[in-house]
Amino acid sequence: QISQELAVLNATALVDKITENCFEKCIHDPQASISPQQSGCVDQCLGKYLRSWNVISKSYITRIQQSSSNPSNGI
Amino acid sequence: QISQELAVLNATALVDKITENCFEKCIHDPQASISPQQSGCVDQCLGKYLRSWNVISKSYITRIQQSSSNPSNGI
Amino acid sequence: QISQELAVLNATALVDKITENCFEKCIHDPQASISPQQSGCVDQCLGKYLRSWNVISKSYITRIQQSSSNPSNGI
Amino acid sequence: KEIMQFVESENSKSKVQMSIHNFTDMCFKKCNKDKPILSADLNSGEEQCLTNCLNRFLDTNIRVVQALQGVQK
Amino acid sequence: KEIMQFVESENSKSKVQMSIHNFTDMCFKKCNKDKPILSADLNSGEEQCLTNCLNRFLDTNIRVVQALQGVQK
Amino acid sequence: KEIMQFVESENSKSKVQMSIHNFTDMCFKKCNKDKPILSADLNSGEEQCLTNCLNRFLDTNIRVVQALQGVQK
Repeated sequence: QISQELAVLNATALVDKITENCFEKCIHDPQASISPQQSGCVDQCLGKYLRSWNVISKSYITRIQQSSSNPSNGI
Repeated sequence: QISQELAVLNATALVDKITENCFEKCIHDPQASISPQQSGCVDQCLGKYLRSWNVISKSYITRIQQSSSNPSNGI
Repeated sequence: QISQELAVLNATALVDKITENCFEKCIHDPQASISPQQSGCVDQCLGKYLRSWNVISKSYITRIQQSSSNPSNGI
Repeated sequence: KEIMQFVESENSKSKVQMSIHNFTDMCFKKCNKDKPILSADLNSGEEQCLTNCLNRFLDTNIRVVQALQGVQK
Repeated sequence: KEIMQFVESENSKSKVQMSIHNFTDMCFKKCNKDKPILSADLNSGEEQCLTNCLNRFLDTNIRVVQALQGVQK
Repeated sequence: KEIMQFVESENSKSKVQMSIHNFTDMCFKKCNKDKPILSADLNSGEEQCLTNCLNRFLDTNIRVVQALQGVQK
Protein backbone atom coordinates (compact mmCIF):
# COMPACT_ATOMS: atom_id res chain seq x y z
CA GLN A 1 0.00 0.00 0.00
CA ILE A 2 2.92 2.33 0.69
CA SER A 3 4.32 1.47 -2.75
CA GLN A 4 0.95 2.32 -4.25
CA GLU A 5 0.82 5.71 -2.55
CA LEU A 6 4.35 6.32 -3.80
CA ALA A 7 3.32 5.53 -7.38
CA VAL A 8 0.37 7.94 -7.11
CA LEU A 9 2.63 10.65 -5.67
CA ASN A 10 5.12 10.07 -8.45
CA ALA A 11 2.47 10.24 -11.18
CA THR A 12 0.97 13.37 -9.65
CA ALA A 13 4.35 15.11 -9.57
CA LEU A 14 4.94 14.18 -13.22
CA VAL A 15 1.52 15.48 -14.31
CA ASP A 16 2.05 18.74 -12.39
CA LYS A 17 5.52 19.38 -13.82
CA ILE A 18 4.48 18.57 -17.40
CA THR A 19 1.36 20.75 -17.18
CA GLU A 20 3.33 23.68 -15.77
CA ASN A 21 6.21 23.43 -18.28
CA CYS A 22 4.06 22.82 -21.35
CA PHE A 23 1.53 25.52 -20.48
CA GLU A 24 4.49 27.92 -20.11
CA LYS A 25 6.12 26.80 -23.39
CA CYS A 26 2.98 26.54 -25.55
CA ILE A 27 0.40 29.04 -24.34
CA HIS A 28 1.94 32.50 -24.18
CA ASP A 29 -1.25 34.39 -24.80
CA PRO A 30 -4.27 32.48 -23.43
CA GLN A 31 -7.37 32.90 -25.59
CA ALA A 32 -11.03 31.82 -25.31
CA SER A 33 -10.06 28.33 -26.51
CA ILE A 34 -6.91 26.33 -27.22
CA SER A 35 -5.91 26.65 -30.90
CA PRO A 36 -4.99 23.50 -32.89
CA GLN A 37 -1.43 24.84 -33.02
CA GLN A 38 -1.29 25.21 -29.24
CA SER A 39 -2.68 21.75 -28.57
CA GLY A 40 -0.20 20.30 -31.07
CA CYS A 41 2.56 22.05 -29.16
CA VAL A 42 1.26 20.63 -25.86
CA ASP A 43 1.34 17.09 -27.32
CA GLN A 44 4.90 17.49 -28.62
CA CYS A 45 6.00 19.13 -25.38
CA LEU A 46 4.49 16.27 -23.37
CA GLY A 47 6.34 13.70 -25.47
CA LYS A 48 9.61 15.58 -25.17
CA TYR A 49 9.18 15.95 -21.41
CA LEU A 50 8.56 12.22 -20.93
CA ARG A 51 11.64 11.37 -23.02
CA SER A 52 13.67 13.92 -21.03
CA TRP A 53 12.47 12.32 -17.80
CA ASN A 54 13.70 8.95 -19.07
CA VAL A 55 17.13 10.34 -20.00
CA ILE A 56 17.54 12.06 -16.62
CA SER A 57 16.38 8.95 -14.72
CA LYS A 58 18.89 6.69 -16.47
CA SER A 59 21.76 9.18 -16.13
CA TYR A 60 21.03 9.77 -12.46
CA ILE A 61 20.81 6.06 -11.59
CA THR A 62 24.10 5.51 -13.46
CA ARG A 63 25.75 8.33 -11.54
CA ILE A 64 24.49 7.04 -8.17
CA GLN A 65 25.86 3.58 -8.97
CA GLN A 66 29.22 5.00 -10.03
CA SER A 67 29.55 7.09 -6.89
CA SER A 68 28.65 4.17 -4.60
CA SER A 69 31.44 2.09 -6.17
CA ASN A 70 33.79 5.13 -6.08
CA PRO A 71 32.76 7.30 -3.10
CA SER A 72 35.27 10.11 -3.86
CA ASN A 73 33.00 10.85 -6.83
CA GLY A 74 30.26 12.11 -4.44
CA ILE A 75 26.54 11.61 -4.79
CA GLN B 1 -10.88 25.49 15.38
CA ILE B 2 -9.75 23.66 12.26
CA SER B 3 -11.69 26.17 10.15
CA GLN B 4 -9.92 28.96 11.99
CA GLU B 5 -6.47 27.51 11.31
CA LEU B 6 -7.48 27.15 7.69
CA ALA B 7 -8.46 30.81 7.51
CA VAL B 8 -5.13 31.83 9.02
CA LEU B 9 -3.25 29.60 6.55
CA ASN B 10 -5.25 31.08 3.71
CA ALA B 11 -4.58 34.67 4.78
CA THR B 12 -0.87 33.93 5.26
CA ALA B 13 -0.58 32.43 1.77
CA LEU B 14 -2.31 35.49 0.31
CA VAL B 15 -0.03 37.93 2.15
CA ASP B 16 3.08 36.00 1.06
CA LYS B 17 2.08 35.81 -2.62
CA ILE B 18 1.09 39.51 -2.77
CA THR B 19 4.29 40.63 -1.04
CA GLU B 20 6.46 38.53 -3.37
CA ASN B 21 4.67 39.59 -6.57
CA CYS B 22 4.38 43.29 -5.72
CA PHE B 23 7.97 43.57 -4.46
CA GLU B 24 9.08 42.01 -7.76
CA LYS B 25 6.85 44.30 -9.87
CA CYS B 26 7.40 47.57 -8.00
CA ILE B 27 10.88 47.58 -6.47
CA HIS B 28 13.46 46.80 -9.14
CA ASP B 29 16.28 48.70 -7.55
CA PRO B 30 15.95 48.73 -3.73
CA GLN B 31 17.14 52.00 -2.18
CA ALA B 32 17.59 53.27 1.38
CA SER B 33 13.85 53.93 1.60
CA ILE B 34 10.71 53.24 -0.41
CA SER B 35 9.93 56.15 -2.77
CA PRO B 36 6.37 57.54 -2.94
CA GLN B 37 6.21 56.17 -6.50
CA GLN B 38 7.17 52.68 -5.32
CA SER B 39 4.69 52.66 -2.46
CA GLY B 40 1.97 53.89 -4.84
CA CYS B 41 2.85 51.00 -7.13
CA VAL B 42 2.65 48.54 -4.19
CA ASP B 43 -0.84 49.81 -3.31
CA GLN B 44 -2.08 49.50 -6.90
CA CYS B 45 -0.45 46.10 -7.28
CA LEU B 46 -2.07 44.89 -4.07
CA GLY B 47 -5.49 46.01 -5.28
CA LYS B 48 -4.98 44.38 -8.66
CA TYR B 49 -3.81 41.16 -7.03
CA LEU B 50 -6.87 40.96 -4.77
CA ARG B 51 -9.19 41.57 -7.72
CA SER B 52 -7.30 38.91 -9.71
CA TRP B 53 -7.70 36.49 -6.82
CA ASN B 54 -11.46 37.13 -6.89
CA VAL B 55 -11.69 36.53 -10.65
CA ILE B 56 -9.67 33.29 -10.44
CA SER B 57 -11.70 32.04 -7.44
CA LYS B 58 -15.01 32.56 -9.21
CA SER B 59 -13.82 31.06 -12.50
CA TYR B 60 -12.32 28.03 -10.75
CA ILE B 61 -15.44 27.31 -8.68
CA THR B 62 -17.56 27.64 -11.84
CA ARG B 63 -15.26 25.21 -13.67
CA ILE B 64 -15.35 22.68 -10.80
CA GLN B 65 -19.15 22.81 -10.77
CA GLN B 66 -19.36 22.37 -14.55
CA SER B 67 -17.01 19.39 -14.53
CA SER B 68 -18.87 17.69 -11.67
CA SER B 69 -22.11 17.90 -13.68
CA ASN B 70 -20.23 16.85 -16.85
CA PRO B 71 -17.33 14.58 -15.81
CA SER B 72 -15.90 14.24 -19.33
CA ASN B 73 -14.92 17.89 -18.94
CA GLY B 74 -12.27 16.92 -16.33
CA ILE B 75 -11.39 18.78 -13.16
CA GLN C 1 19.11 16.26 19.38
CA ILE C 2 16.47 18.63 18.04
CA SER C 3 19.12 21.34 17.77
CA GLN C 4 21.30 18.94 15.82
CA GLU C 5 18.53 18.10 13.35
CA LEU C 6 17.94 21.82 12.94
CA ALA C 7 21.62 22.40 12.14
CA VAL C 8 21.54 19.64 9.52
CA LEU C 9 18.36 21.08 7.99
CA ASN C 10 19.94 24.52 7.93
CA ALA C 11 23.14 23.27 6.26
CA THR C 12 21.15 21.27 3.71
CA ALA C 13 19.04 24.31 2.79
CA LEU C 14 22.23 26.37 2.37
CA VAL C 15 23.89 23.74 0.13
CA ASP C 16 20.75 23.44 -2.00
CA LYS C 17 20.32 27.20 -2.48
CA ILE C 18 24.01 27.75 -3.29
CA THR C 19 24.10 24.85 -5.77
CA GLU C 20 20.98 26.06 -7.53
CA ASN C 21 22.04 29.73 -7.71
CA CYS C 22 25.66 29.08 -8.71
CA PHE C 23 24.76 26.43 -11.31
CA GLU C 24 22.34 28.98 -12.79
CA LYS C 25 24.88 31.83 -12.72
CA CYS C 26 27.98 29.90 -13.87
CA ILE C 27 26.91 27.06 -16.17
CA HIS C 28 24.73 28.41 -18.96
CA ASP C 29 25.67 25.79 -21.49
CA PRO C 30 26.49 22.46 -19.79
CA GLN C 31 29.28 20.57 -21.57
CA ALA C 32 30.92 17.15 -21.14
CA SER C 33 32.98 18.51 -18.26
CA ILE C 34 33.19 21.64 -16.14
CA SER C 35 35.70 24.11 -17.61
CA PRO C 36 38.32 25.77 -15.33
CA GLN C 37 36.50 29.06 -15.95
CA GLN C 38 33.17 27.58 -14.83
CA SER C 39 34.60 26.01 -11.69
CA GLY C 40 36.36 29.30 -10.86
CA CYS C 41 32.99 31.02 -11.24
CA VAL C 42 31.36 28.43 -8.92
CA ASP C 43 34.01 29.09 -6.25
CA GLN C 44 33.55 32.87 -6.45
CA CYS C 45 29.78 32.51 -6.51
CA LEU C 46 29.87 30.27 -3.45
CA GLY C 47 32.00 32.80 -1.55
CA LYS C 48 29.71 35.66 -2.56
CA TYR C 49 26.62 33.69 -1.56
CA LEU C 50 28.01 32.90 1.91
CA ARG C 51 28.92 36.57 2.45
CA SER C 52 25.44 37.57 1.24
CA TRP C 53 23.90 35.11 3.70
CA ASN C 54 25.89 36.74 6.50
CA VAL C 55 24.78 40.26 5.52
CA ILE C 56 21.11 39.22 5.30
CA SER C 57 21.27 37.35 8.63
CA LYS C 58 22.70 40.33 10.47
CA SER C 59 20.29 42.81 8.86
CA TYR C 60 17.30 40.60 9.57
CA ILE C 61 18.20 40.01 13.22
CA THR C 62 18.74 43.79 13.62
CA ARG C 63 15.34 44.48 12.08
CA ILE C 64 13.60 41.90 14.30
CA GLN C 65 15.17 43.47 17.40
CA GLN C 66 14.18 46.99 16.31
CA SER C 67 10.59 45.97 15.64
CA SER C 68 10.27 44.17 18.98
CA SER C 69 11.37 47.35 20.79
CA ASN C 70 9.16 49.45 18.50
CA PRO C 71 6.14 47.31 17.48
CA SER C 72 4.70 49.93 15.09
CA ASN C 73 7.68 49.11 12.89
CA GLY C 74 6.15 45.69 12.09
CA ILE C 75 7.96 42.37 11.86
CA LYS D 1 -18.13 9.78 11.70
CA GLU D 2 -19.38 13.36 11.49
CA ILE D 3 -15.98 14.55 12.63
CA MET D 4 -14.31 12.57 9.83
CA GLN D 5 -16.66 14.13 7.29
CA PHE D 6 -15.91 17.58 8.68
CA VAL D 7 -12.15 16.99 8.55
CA GLU D 8 -12.40 15.66 5.02
CA SER D 9 -14.49 18.55 3.79
CA GLU D 10 -12.09 21.05 5.44
CA ASN D 11 -9.22 19.17 3.85
CA SER D 12 -10.62 19.44 0.36
CA LYS D 13 -11.57 23.06 1.00
CA SER D 14 -7.94 23.69 1.89
CA LYS D 15 -6.74 22.01 -1.33
CA VAL D 16 -9.06 24.17 -3.42
CA GLN D 17 -7.83 27.28 -1.59
CA MET D 18 -4.18 26.40 -2.18
CA SER D 19 -4.92 25.73 -5.87
CA ILE D 20 -6.58 29.16 -6.13
CA HIS D 21 -3.45 30.75 -4.61
CA ASN D 22 -1.19 28.97 -7.10
CA PHE D 23 -3.39 29.76 -10.12
CA THR D 24 -3.69 33.43 -9.12
CA ASP D 25 0.08 33.67 -8.68
CA MET D 26 0.76 32.07 -12.08
CA CYS D 27 -1.90 33.99 -14.03
CA PHE D 28 -1.11 37.33 -12.35
CA LYS D 29 2.49 36.85 -13.53
CA LYS D 30 1.44 35.78 -17.04
CA CYS D 31 -1.11 38.57 -17.55
CA ASN D 32 1.16 41.34 -16.20
CA LYS D 33 4.36 40.15 -17.88
CA ASP D 34 6.51 42.99 -19.24
CA LYS D 35 3.82 45.49 -18.23
CA PRO D 36 4.05 48.01 -15.38
CA ILE D 37 1.22 48.16 -12.81
CA LEU D 38 -0.73 51.31 -13.67
CA SER D 39 -3.98 50.84 -11.76
CA ALA D 40 -5.52 48.85 -8.91
CA ASP D 41 -8.48 47.99 -11.14
CA LEU D 42 -8.75 45.24 -13.69
CA ASN D 43 -9.80 46.40 -17.13
CA SER D 44 -11.90 44.02 -19.22
CA GLY D 45 -8.84 42.82 -21.16
CA GLU D 46 -7.03 41.92 -17.95
CA GLU D 47 -10.05 40.14 -16.50
CA GLN D 48 -10.42 38.15 -19.74
CA CYS D 49 -6.72 37.27 -19.68
CA LEU D 50 -7.02 35.86 -16.14
CA THR D 51 -10.09 33.75 -16.95
CA ASN D 52 -8.51 32.47 -20.16
CA CYS D 53 -5.23 31.73 -18.37
CA LEU D 54 -7.01 29.62 -15.74
CA ASN D 55 -9.18 27.73 -18.22
CA ARG D 56 -6.41 27.04 -20.75
CA PHE D 57 -4.19 25.85 -17.87
CA LEU D 58 -6.90 23.41 -16.77
CA ASP D 59 -7.38 22.30 -20.41
CA THR D 60 -3.64 21.61 -20.60
CA ASN D 61 -3.81 19.67 -17.35
CA ILE D 62 -6.66 17.48 -18.66
CA ARG D 63 -4.81 16.86 -21.94
CA VAL D 64 -1.69 15.77 -20.03
CA VAL D 65 -3.64 13.45 -17.72
CA GLN D 66 -5.49 11.85 -20.64
CA ALA D 67 -2.28 11.38 -22.65
CA LEU D 68 -0.51 9.75 -19.69
CA GLN D 69 -3.47 7.43 -19.13
CA GLY D 70 -3.19 6.48 -22.81
CA VAL D 71 0.55 5.74 -22.40
CA GLN D 72 -0.16 3.51 -19.41
CA LYS D 73 -2.64 1.31 -21.31
CA LYS E 1 7.03 22.66 30.62
CA GLU E 2 10.72 23.38 30.05
CA ILE E 3 10.68 20.90 27.19
CA MET E 4 7.75 22.73 25.60
CA GLN E 5 9.61 26.02 25.86
CA PHE E 6 12.70 24.44 24.32
CA VAL E 7 10.68 22.98 21.44
CA GLU E 8 8.94 26.31 20.85
CA SER E 9 12.17 28.29 20.87
CA GLU E 10 13.79 25.79 18.47
CA ASN E 11 10.70 26.03 16.32
CA SER E 12 10.86 29.79 16.02
CA LYS E 13 14.64 29.60 15.49
CA SER E 14 13.96 27.28 12.58
CA LYS E 15 11.39 29.70 11.09
CA VAL E 16 13.88 32.57 11.29
CA GLN E 17 16.55 30.39 9.65
CA MET E 18 14.24 29.40 6.80
CA SER E 19 13.25 33.06 6.30
CA ILE E 20 16.94 33.99 6.11
CA HIS E 21 17.47 31.32 3.44
CA ASN E 22 14.55 32.62 1.38
CA PHE E 23 15.56 36.28 1.73
CA THR E 24 19.20 35.51 0.81
CA ASP E 25 18.04 33.54 -2.25
CA MET E 26 15.72 36.33 -3.40
CA CYS E 27 18.13 39.23 -2.76
CA PHE E 28 21.17 37.38 -4.18
CA LYS E 29 19.14 36.93 -7.40
CA LYS E 30 17.95 40.56 -7.41
CA CYS E 31 21.37 42.11 -6.66
CA ASN E 32 23.25 39.94 -9.21
CA LYS E 33 20.65 40.10 -11.97
CA ASP E 34 22.17 40.46 -15.45
CA LYS E 35 25.66 40.68 -13.91
CA PRO E 36 28.35 37.99 -14.07
CA ILE E 37 30.03 36.84 -10.83
CA LEU E 38 33.49 38.45 -10.88
CA SER E 39 34.63 38.08 -7.28
CA ALA E 40 33.91 36.12 -4.10
CA ASP E 41 33.86 39.39 -2.14
CA LEU E 42 31.01 41.82 -1.72
CA ASN E 43 31.85 45.39 -2.64
CA SER E 44 30.11 48.15 -0.71
CA GLY E 45 27.50 48.62 -3.46
CA GLU E 46 26.58 44.95 -3.36
CA GLU E 47 26.36 44.89 0.42
CA GLN E 48 24.13 47.98 0.34
CA CYS E 49 21.93 46.38 -2.32
CA LEU E 50 21.40 43.28 -0.13
CA THR E 51 20.50 45.30 2.98
CA ASN E 52 18.16 47.55 0.99
CA CYS E 53 16.58 44.55 -0.72
CA LEU E 54 15.80 42.89 2.63
CA ASN E 55 14.48 46.04 4.27
CA ARG E 56 12.33 47.16 1.32
CA PHE E 57 10.91 43.61 1.09
CA LEU E 58 9.95 43.75 4.78
CA ASP E 59 8.46 47.25 4.26
CA THR E 60 6.37 45.84 1.39
CA ASN E 61 5.26 42.96 3.60
CA ILE E 62 4.13 45.33 6.38
CA ARG E 63 2.28 47.52 3.87
CA VAL E 64 0.43 44.48 2.49
CA VAL E 65 -0.50 43.18 5.96
CA GLN E 66 -1.79 46.61 7.04
CA ALA E 67 -3.79 47.08 3.85
CA LEU E 68 -5.41 43.64 4.21
CA GLN E 69 -6.26 44.36 7.84
CA GLY E 70 -7.89 47.59 6.60
CA VAL E 71 -9.93 45.63 4.03
CA GLN E 72 -11.14 43.22 6.70
CA LYS E 73 -12.49 45.98 8.95
CA LYS F 1 12.39 -5.15 11.53
CA GLU F 2 11.53 -6.16 7.97
CA ILE F 3 8.79 -3.55 7.97
CA MET F 4 11.30 -0.88 9.00
CA GLN F 5 13.63 -1.90 6.18
CA PHE F 6 10.76 -1.80 3.72
CA VAL F 7 9.68 1.67 4.90
CA GLU F 8 13.25 2.92 4.72
CA SER F 9 13.83 1.58 1.24
CA GLU F 10 10.52 3.08 0.04
CA ASN F 11 11.51 6.33 1.68
CA SER F 12 14.83 6.54 -0.15
CA LYS F 13 13.13 5.44 -3.38
CA SER F 14 10.74 8.35 -2.94
CA LYS F 15 13.65 10.79 -2.41
CA VAL F 16 15.35 9.59 -5.60
CA GLN F 17 12.06 9.96 -7.50
CA MET F 18 11.52 13.50 -6.24
CA SER F 19 15.12 14.40 -7.17
CA ILE F 20 14.54 13.03 -10.67
CA HIS F 21 11.43 15.21 -10.99
CA ASN F 22 13.34 18.31 -9.89
CA PHE F 23 16.34 17.60 -12.16
CA THR F 24 14.09 16.92 -15.16
CA ASP F 25 12.19 20.15 -14.53
CA MET F 26 15.40 22.19 -14.23
CA CYS F 27 17.21 20.63 -17.20
CA PHE F 28 14.13 20.64 -19.45
CA LYS F 29 13.91 24.40 -18.80
CA LYS F 30 17.66 24.94 -19.36
CA CYS F 31 17.88 22.86 -22.55
CA ASN F 32 14.74 24.36 -24.14
CA LYS F 33 15.39 27.96 -23.11
CA ASP F 34 14.48 30.49 -25.82
CA LYS F 35 13.64 27.61 -28.20
CA PRO F 36 10.13 26.64 -29.36
CA ILE F 37 9.05 22.99 -29.03
CA LEU F 38 9.17 21.60 -32.58
CA SER F 39 9.07 17.83 -32.03
CA ALA F 40 8.14 15.22 -29.42
CA ASP F 41 11.48 13.50 -30.02
CA LEU F 42 14.84 14.33 -28.51
CA ASN F 43 17.59 14.83 -31.09
CA SER F 44 21.11 13.82 -30.07
CA GLY F 45 22.05 17.41 -29.16
CA GLU F 46 19.08 17.69 -26.81
CA GLU F 47 19.80 14.33 -25.19
CA GLN F 48 23.44 15.36 -24.68
CA CYS F 49 22.33 18.69 -23.19
CA LEU F 50 20.13 16.90 -20.63
CA THR F 51 22.87 14.45 -19.56
CA ASN F 52 25.44 17.25 -19.33
CA CYS F 53 23.01 19.44 -17.40
CA LEU F 54 22.42 16.71 -14.80
CA ASN F 55 26.09 15.79 -14.43
CA ARG F 56 27.39 19.37 -14.24
CA PHE F 57 24.66 20.15 -11.66
CA LEU F 58 25.81 17.21 -9.54
CA ASP F 59 29.47 18.32 -9.99
CA THR F 60 28.48 21.78 -8.75
CA ASN F 61 26.68 20.23 -5.79
CA ILE F 62 29.78 18.20 -4.82
CA ARG F 63 32.02 21.24 -5.16
CA VAL F 64 29.71 23.27 -2.87
CA VAL F 65 29.52 20.50 -0.25
CA GLN F 66 33.30 20.05 -0.22
CA ALA F 67 33.93 23.80 0.02
CA LEU F 68 31.50 24.15 2.95
CA GLN F 69 33.12 21.20 4.72
CA GLY F 70 36.46 23.00 4.24
CA VAL F 71 35.00 26.20 5.75
CA GLN F 72 33.77 24.27 8.80
CA LYS F 73 37.20 22.81 9.61
